[in-house]
Amino acid sequence: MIVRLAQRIAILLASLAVSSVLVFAFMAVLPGDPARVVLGTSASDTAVAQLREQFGLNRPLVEQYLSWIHGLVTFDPGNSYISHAPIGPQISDRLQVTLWLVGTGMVIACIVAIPMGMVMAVRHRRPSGLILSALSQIGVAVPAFLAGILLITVFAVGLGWLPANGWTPPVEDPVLFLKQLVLPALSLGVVQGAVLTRYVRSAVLDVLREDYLRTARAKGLRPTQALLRHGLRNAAVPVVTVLALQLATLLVGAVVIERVFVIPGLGSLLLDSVSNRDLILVQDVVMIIATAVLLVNFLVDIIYLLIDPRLRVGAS
Amino acid sequence: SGGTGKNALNIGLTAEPANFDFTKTEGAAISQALLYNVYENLVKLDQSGKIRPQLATSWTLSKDRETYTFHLVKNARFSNGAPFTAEDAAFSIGRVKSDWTIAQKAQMDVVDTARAVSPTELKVTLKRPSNDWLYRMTTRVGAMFSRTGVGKLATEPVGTGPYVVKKWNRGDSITLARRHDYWGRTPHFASVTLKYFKDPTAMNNALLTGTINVIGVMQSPDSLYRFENNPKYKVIEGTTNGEVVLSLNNGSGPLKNPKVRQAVRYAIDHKALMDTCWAGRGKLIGSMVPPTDPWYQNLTNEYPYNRDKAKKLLEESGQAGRTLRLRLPTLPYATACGTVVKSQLEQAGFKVKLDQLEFPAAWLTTVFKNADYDMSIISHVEPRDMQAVFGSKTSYTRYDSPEFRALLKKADQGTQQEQITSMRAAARLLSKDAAADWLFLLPNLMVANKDITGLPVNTVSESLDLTGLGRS
Amino acid sequence: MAEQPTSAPLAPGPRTGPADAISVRDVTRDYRRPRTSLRHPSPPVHALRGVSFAVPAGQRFGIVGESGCGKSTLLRILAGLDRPTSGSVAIDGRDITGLRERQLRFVRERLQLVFQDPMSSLDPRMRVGDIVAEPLVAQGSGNRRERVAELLEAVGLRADAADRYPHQFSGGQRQRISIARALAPRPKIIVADEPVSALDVSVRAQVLNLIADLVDELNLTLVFVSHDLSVVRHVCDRVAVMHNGQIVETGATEQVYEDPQHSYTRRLISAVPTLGKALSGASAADLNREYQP
Amino acid sequence: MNPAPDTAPASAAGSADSPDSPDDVLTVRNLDVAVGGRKLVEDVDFTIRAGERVGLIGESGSGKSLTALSVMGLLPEELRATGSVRLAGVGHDLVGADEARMSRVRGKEIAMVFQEPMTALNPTMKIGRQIAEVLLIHRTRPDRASARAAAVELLAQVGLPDPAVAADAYPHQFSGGQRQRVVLAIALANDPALLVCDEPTTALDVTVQARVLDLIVRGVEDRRSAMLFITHDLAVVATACERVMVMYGGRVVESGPVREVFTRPRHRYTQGLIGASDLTVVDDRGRLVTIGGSVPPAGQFPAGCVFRNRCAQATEVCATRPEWVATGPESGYACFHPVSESGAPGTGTPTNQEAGRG
Amino acid sequence: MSAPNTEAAVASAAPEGRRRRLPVPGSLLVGALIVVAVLGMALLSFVWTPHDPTLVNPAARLETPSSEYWFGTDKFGRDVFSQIMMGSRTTLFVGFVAVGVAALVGVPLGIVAGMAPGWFGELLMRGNDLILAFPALLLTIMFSAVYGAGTLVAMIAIGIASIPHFARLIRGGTLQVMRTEYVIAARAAGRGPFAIAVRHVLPNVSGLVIVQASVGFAIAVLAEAALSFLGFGTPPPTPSWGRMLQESQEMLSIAPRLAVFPGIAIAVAVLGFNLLGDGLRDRFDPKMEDRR
Ligand SMILES: Nc1ncnc2c1ncn2[C@@H]1O[C@H](COP(=O)(O)OP(=O)(O)OP(=O)(O)O)[C@@H](O)[C@H]1O
Ligand SMILES: Nc1ncnc2c1ncn2[C@@H]1O[C@H](COP(=O)(O)OP(=O)(O)OP(=O)(O)O)[C@@H](O)[C@H]1O
Ligand SMILES: [Mg+2]
Ligand SMILES: [Mg+2]
Repeated sequence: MIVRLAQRIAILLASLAVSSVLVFAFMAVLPGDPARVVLGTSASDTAVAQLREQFGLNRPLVEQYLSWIHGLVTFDPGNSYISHAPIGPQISDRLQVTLWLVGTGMVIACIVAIPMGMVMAVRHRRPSGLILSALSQIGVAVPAFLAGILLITVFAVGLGWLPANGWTPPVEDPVLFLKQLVLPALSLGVVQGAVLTRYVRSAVLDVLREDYLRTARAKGLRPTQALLRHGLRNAAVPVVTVLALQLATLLVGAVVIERVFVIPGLGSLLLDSVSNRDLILVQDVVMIIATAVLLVNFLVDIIYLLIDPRLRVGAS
Repeated sequence: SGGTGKNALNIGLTAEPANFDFTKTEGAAISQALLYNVYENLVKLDQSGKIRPQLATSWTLSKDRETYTFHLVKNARFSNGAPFTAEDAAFSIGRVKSDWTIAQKAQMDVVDTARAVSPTELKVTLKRPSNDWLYRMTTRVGAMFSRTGVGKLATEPVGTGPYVVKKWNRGDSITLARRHDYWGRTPHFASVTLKYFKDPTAMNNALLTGTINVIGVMQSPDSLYRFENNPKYKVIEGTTNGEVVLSLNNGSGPLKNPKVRQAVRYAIDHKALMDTCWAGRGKLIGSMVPPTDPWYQNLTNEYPYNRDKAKKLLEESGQAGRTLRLRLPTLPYATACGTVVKSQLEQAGFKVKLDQLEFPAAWLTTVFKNADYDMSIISHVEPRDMQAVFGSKTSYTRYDSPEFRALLKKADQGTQQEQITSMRAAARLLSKDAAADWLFLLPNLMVANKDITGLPVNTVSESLDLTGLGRS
Repeated sequence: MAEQPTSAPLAPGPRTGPADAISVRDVTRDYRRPRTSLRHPSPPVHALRGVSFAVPAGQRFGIVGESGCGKSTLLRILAGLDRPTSGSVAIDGRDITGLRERQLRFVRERLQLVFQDPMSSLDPRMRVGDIVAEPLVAQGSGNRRERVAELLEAVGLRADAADRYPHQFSGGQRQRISIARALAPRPKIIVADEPVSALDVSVRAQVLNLIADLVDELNLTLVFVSHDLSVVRHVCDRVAVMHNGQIVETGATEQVYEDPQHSYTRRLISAVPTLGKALSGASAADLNREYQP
Repeated sequence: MNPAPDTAPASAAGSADSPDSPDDVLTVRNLDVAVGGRKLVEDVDFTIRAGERVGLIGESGSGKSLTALSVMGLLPEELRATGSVRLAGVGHDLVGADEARMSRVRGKEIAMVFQEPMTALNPTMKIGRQIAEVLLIHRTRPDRASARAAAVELLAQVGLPDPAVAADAYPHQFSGGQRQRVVLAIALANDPALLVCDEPTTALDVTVQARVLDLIVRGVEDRRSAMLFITHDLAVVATACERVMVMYGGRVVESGPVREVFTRPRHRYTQGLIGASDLTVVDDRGRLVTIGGSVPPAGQFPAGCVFRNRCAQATEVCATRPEWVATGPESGYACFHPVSESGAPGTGTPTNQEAGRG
Repeated sequence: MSAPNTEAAVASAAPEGRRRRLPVPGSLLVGALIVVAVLGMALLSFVWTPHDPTLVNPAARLETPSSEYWFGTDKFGRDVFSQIMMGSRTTLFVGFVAVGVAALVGVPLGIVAGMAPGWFGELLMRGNDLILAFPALLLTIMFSAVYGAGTLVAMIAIGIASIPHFARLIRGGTLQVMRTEYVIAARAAGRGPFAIAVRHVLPNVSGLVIVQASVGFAIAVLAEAALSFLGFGTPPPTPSWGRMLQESQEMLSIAPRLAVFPGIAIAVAVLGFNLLGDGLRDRFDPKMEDRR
């Protein structure tokens, strides 16, 4: 187990290193000189040269890379070229927003998907299961932003129950925060939940046909008991994989929902900084996202180890 | 996250500033938020486009029309506590030449010296007479900075205006707070939040659900019906400085041929275009001059819609088979108009290839800087921008006419009457040469809760002036 | 059935005569396991520890042993599909250890395999004809259709079976297809890895008969692997008993069966249930007798 | 082609008319298993008494597992069983009983050992808990601690070395034979009245098979449990059981005491099986005795005698369904052309019928 | 007497034992029908649409559905039905590009990684996992920044982001195939690695590829819609369902049909591909055979 853990950590670190090089290299080939972007189209060449000097863009790439990494690991990525504001707090604010949104969305998705998927699997031949299955198929087919627009039209503009958009940090006004969170989290949750439902169903169906579930019933467990006691843990592996993938995708993917609900999340920050050519910010955001995704994958690996003892080679 | 209560106002806008430093950052977003609100000028434009005193109580112009003497207010203070003096004014004017990097800095080139005569008296000597200069003093290049407050312009603007920037939730909103120590008349709202929306529908929804009180810039005129028949809202419709220009590349490609450019102008049915892409809101002007400028004239009949003539001209030009690249910025009006322009041009026998360039970065580099395009659509929102867009052969239209430049020069240096005549002649020349096609003038479309007062009917300056707003 | 009087050569290695179809000399094979400790590398798994034997041409040679004793590893090495960690293997007198894939062609022509699982040893997406012809294609020989028909005929299937897919056949029929494929390149040696363990008793008899007939008719050398000594006894002349990666006993099958020398062999023999034993009163406990400490 | 109920074969146990004796643990009557309209198992009748070990043999696809699963009430959803399966001490019929009732019976009154030891255990649960669970479900042990102690005891009984350590290990840490013993421990935990074993040793090597067989037999003997033992290996069944039923095409074609059936088979199918499984008997050309052809897929067995398309003796009459011929209190067969009483196994009529090489 | 028996068993072409093929499952049929319909619509749009889908006609703005305009017209007076028809081309285009990129790279990668022994295969998979660190939208945004926004760029980005899913799945399949005895048999027959990859591995993982491709199609269609919504998708005036939906937003309360038609089109197409994928999975996965 410890060996496995050490392996995973080593892989995580190596992946982080490689992705940082990738990100840096990508930014280096991105057309557009940051200095020129900052100074505008009519800036003189001397002014540009001066600013390049100031940004340190004239140093060798390796040096630039190292100082960038240094900034990241010391949690002091410096200031943006464009807004001149410190990058650290910007990213952490946006990350918080996105994590709230995506986190709540995924919780809703799980609440929807896990029981639904199980019911669908257990009753996969009966009408109730087929109806749920059809519903989830339709849920999967709806673009998330369309769900968002529909929710706004009905619950905000139509009924006036909830705000149509906006974002308030929970510390400022918890009630407003919750009100504003409901609709976007719901649109994410329902759509992601529909996707997840399909995977839960499929995983549970797989498990239902496992011999050990028959053994469990032969012991005298009722089918649902057998599924709950013996099936869920085993069905969890594929479901956790999908959850992690969804989580990773949504760090940027939620931008569509952020756009519909005017929420300043990480994805929006990325889009804005790309369109502003705020390259250092883009680079940092991309790296943060890559790190988050790699961390999620790492955690998933650990969860696998916890779920499935077969993966812990050398346990005894 | 805007303020609430009677003393707070939330305004929905579209383009968020990248930072607060308009001395180094292009674009209209910063001045829209800060000018007249956080920064003040010696002189400002009123709603009708007249130049009015602001930090200067009065001013005189010498006989040779080269020296301005400004008398300044006594009790103005910057938000960093420093008093505003003529020294600051001279510093601010001098700084444009030395420190600014944006294109507009050229507008101060005409200044020879700016000198503080006394703490309340400023003398500015021009190199030559210029009608335009005083007008430019109402724009961002005329903004007054504190000598001790220019260290962090990008994040901490320091001005003499009635508001200070209280908070900036990047990507979301800017909150301005009323100053207690403002020298002039205190504005009504203690706190104004400018909320930025990328999506027009989201902005509409925000007003409908009470998140904002005002839609400052309505980007989806087709959805106005949601407010027009609703007693809770009022809709304000006026003019702006934003001429939606179908810019043509006069310097290279098929459109170097005047016949092709003329054919383009004949091929476009402006009325139909405005009806379809901007819900018929806006004004057909046919030139680069909005009605709020003194030299406005209706030139819409210069090239009346005539598809046959367009076809004929295109035929004659010998360029008929060539494809025109219509390279649009990713902006709602440009996308909408581009769709119509393409369809109309194709009906007149043109071949048009449309592509979108991300605005601002990609479009600015490709079209605006490198002029790598045949046609584009952009609204030139800067005031009095004929010179900027067509006045130099390096501008992205690549329009190169000595005659036009002479007219502009004459207008700048002559009397007021001469200015008006020359500007009219210049506008007519542009139109005749088909240097571009002017699709229509963007309307000033605002929607607000019924009780909000003081919203400007026409947008004449770069600033969204908050000082006159109130609640009935 | 040229029974060569080779004595049981345990060590120091078999006498290899020119007539030996297969000779294996002191072969070991270690597998690496994934690390389980940070400090120490995992101990290697010794799948084979110094295995030596020789099979004269035309002999039917059996290998018995329980699961995990290294039988499959040994066969893979014989077929040139895996390399021994040390030791050497010669096929028809030619050393194949350390040869490259391209140089192994003569092994492919001379030695073919039949596998245990009739389900997984046939590619479900290939037609039977293509499956049988695969060794021919690989070796670039022509006139395939006729040869395939001939082979199918030889294993008791109709020629039109060539156009069907494996799942359309029963387990026994599939094993016949597998045998037909092995015969395709006219090999002199057939190596069968538990070819009947997955079959019903009734089908087992059919397949064993088929193998015996073919070996006789074509004068093949047969290496036959099983965990069931009674099957080997029926098929083979000589047998080697494997245990823990080693050969613990070799000898003529009847002799080993009637008079096992090694305790493990005795255990193996006693564990095989037979009708005869059962009807004469052997209980389950009797089968397991050798296991009682 | 199905006979009317009154002409249905008498009980394979030969005691159709007598009331079930008090000693009977399992009584199966007229068991049918069908999918859609297709019958996979038909008219199966038998009884198992306390302490009796009964074998069920037949080739793959002959319906052995379905019979066992019907008894357990664990048939796949799409299959439907009809008929009657009664277990002594259980007030209701097991066929058609709901899950709640069945779950009280399973694991307590009847237990089952499955073929695949590799997959029959939950890979993510320690085996000690998997054994303790069956004790806790049926409240045989009051609490976790005592259930665990009992589990360790059971592991010791099935001969796992170091049972206390083994209880804390996961299934993948054991070999196939060891796992099969764990499964056996689970099955025996509550001293079931009936133990059903579906090919418990088919996946194992001969040596391991011997150990597991021994354990099973001793386990049921110690508990005086009844046992239904399924296999296709005649020698195994002869070793482990006292009585045997031969199944083919979803029907029981012959049954009787092991010695009787295996020394004097009456049904041609039984005769074929015995011949084919004996590796010591060869014909003059050194070839083993076989049954020609192969088992047809479910639903494609011929009408009448299910074996007739592989039977060398088949005649016109075999197109009608053969009657059950009782030859003793517990034995009988269903064949129009039975082997004569004196016929010895492996000799006589069945010959090598393999196509092409005959 | 004896021979016909065996032959009868062969001739009956009877699947052995439990491996029964179900009749075509419902989802497969429905999915295939929808996909064929979308395909047909796209093909038809090359030769015929009721109106020119890009023709702006101010005289016919916001017409309600009629015999002239089946689905009505939009604010530019363009025929909605014609746009839906032509939009199906975009939909298929994005699917083909995204799935094509993903499959063309992912399948060989998965096969090589599955066939290469030891550390090399492991390394390939680690590299492959690294792509997962860059989610589809992130790649799209980054690519658009370099190459400019456009459907092709966006879909290539989405394709690249889907490579790991293909590669992982195919590697899993390949490992399974490589463990089968028919691969050992092929090696013993003298087949080289390339022949084994092409003749044994590829056909046996093709089921996985097809299933994943149909799911990938659905994902690409949704992604295109989302990107069009953000302004990264198909540039106007080329019709795309996603952009139609986005353009319809401001008209939502006076002309909801403008959202309804493309919305339904997207949902139905996605549904079609998903159902097709599910159906194919049921057909290709022997484990799933008794499941509907
Ligand atoms: N690739 C491998 N890596 C590590 N260990 C292996 C590998 N292949 C085989 N082994 C080990 O080598 C030993 C011998 O394996 P082999 O497959 O030759 O046995 P076998 O006698 O054929 O068994 P079976 O009858 O189960 O096929 C076993 O302990 C097995 O676990
Ligand atoms: N769920 C099912 N649906 C349809 N047919 C089935 C199902 N399960 C089993 N069958 C068929 O029923 C017949 C009998 O199956 P059963 O599993 O009882 O055979 P068996 O005698 O146990 O064979 P084996 O020795 O292979 O285990 C087979 O032909 C099989 O194909
Ligand atoms: Mg083996
Ligand atoms: Mg079975």
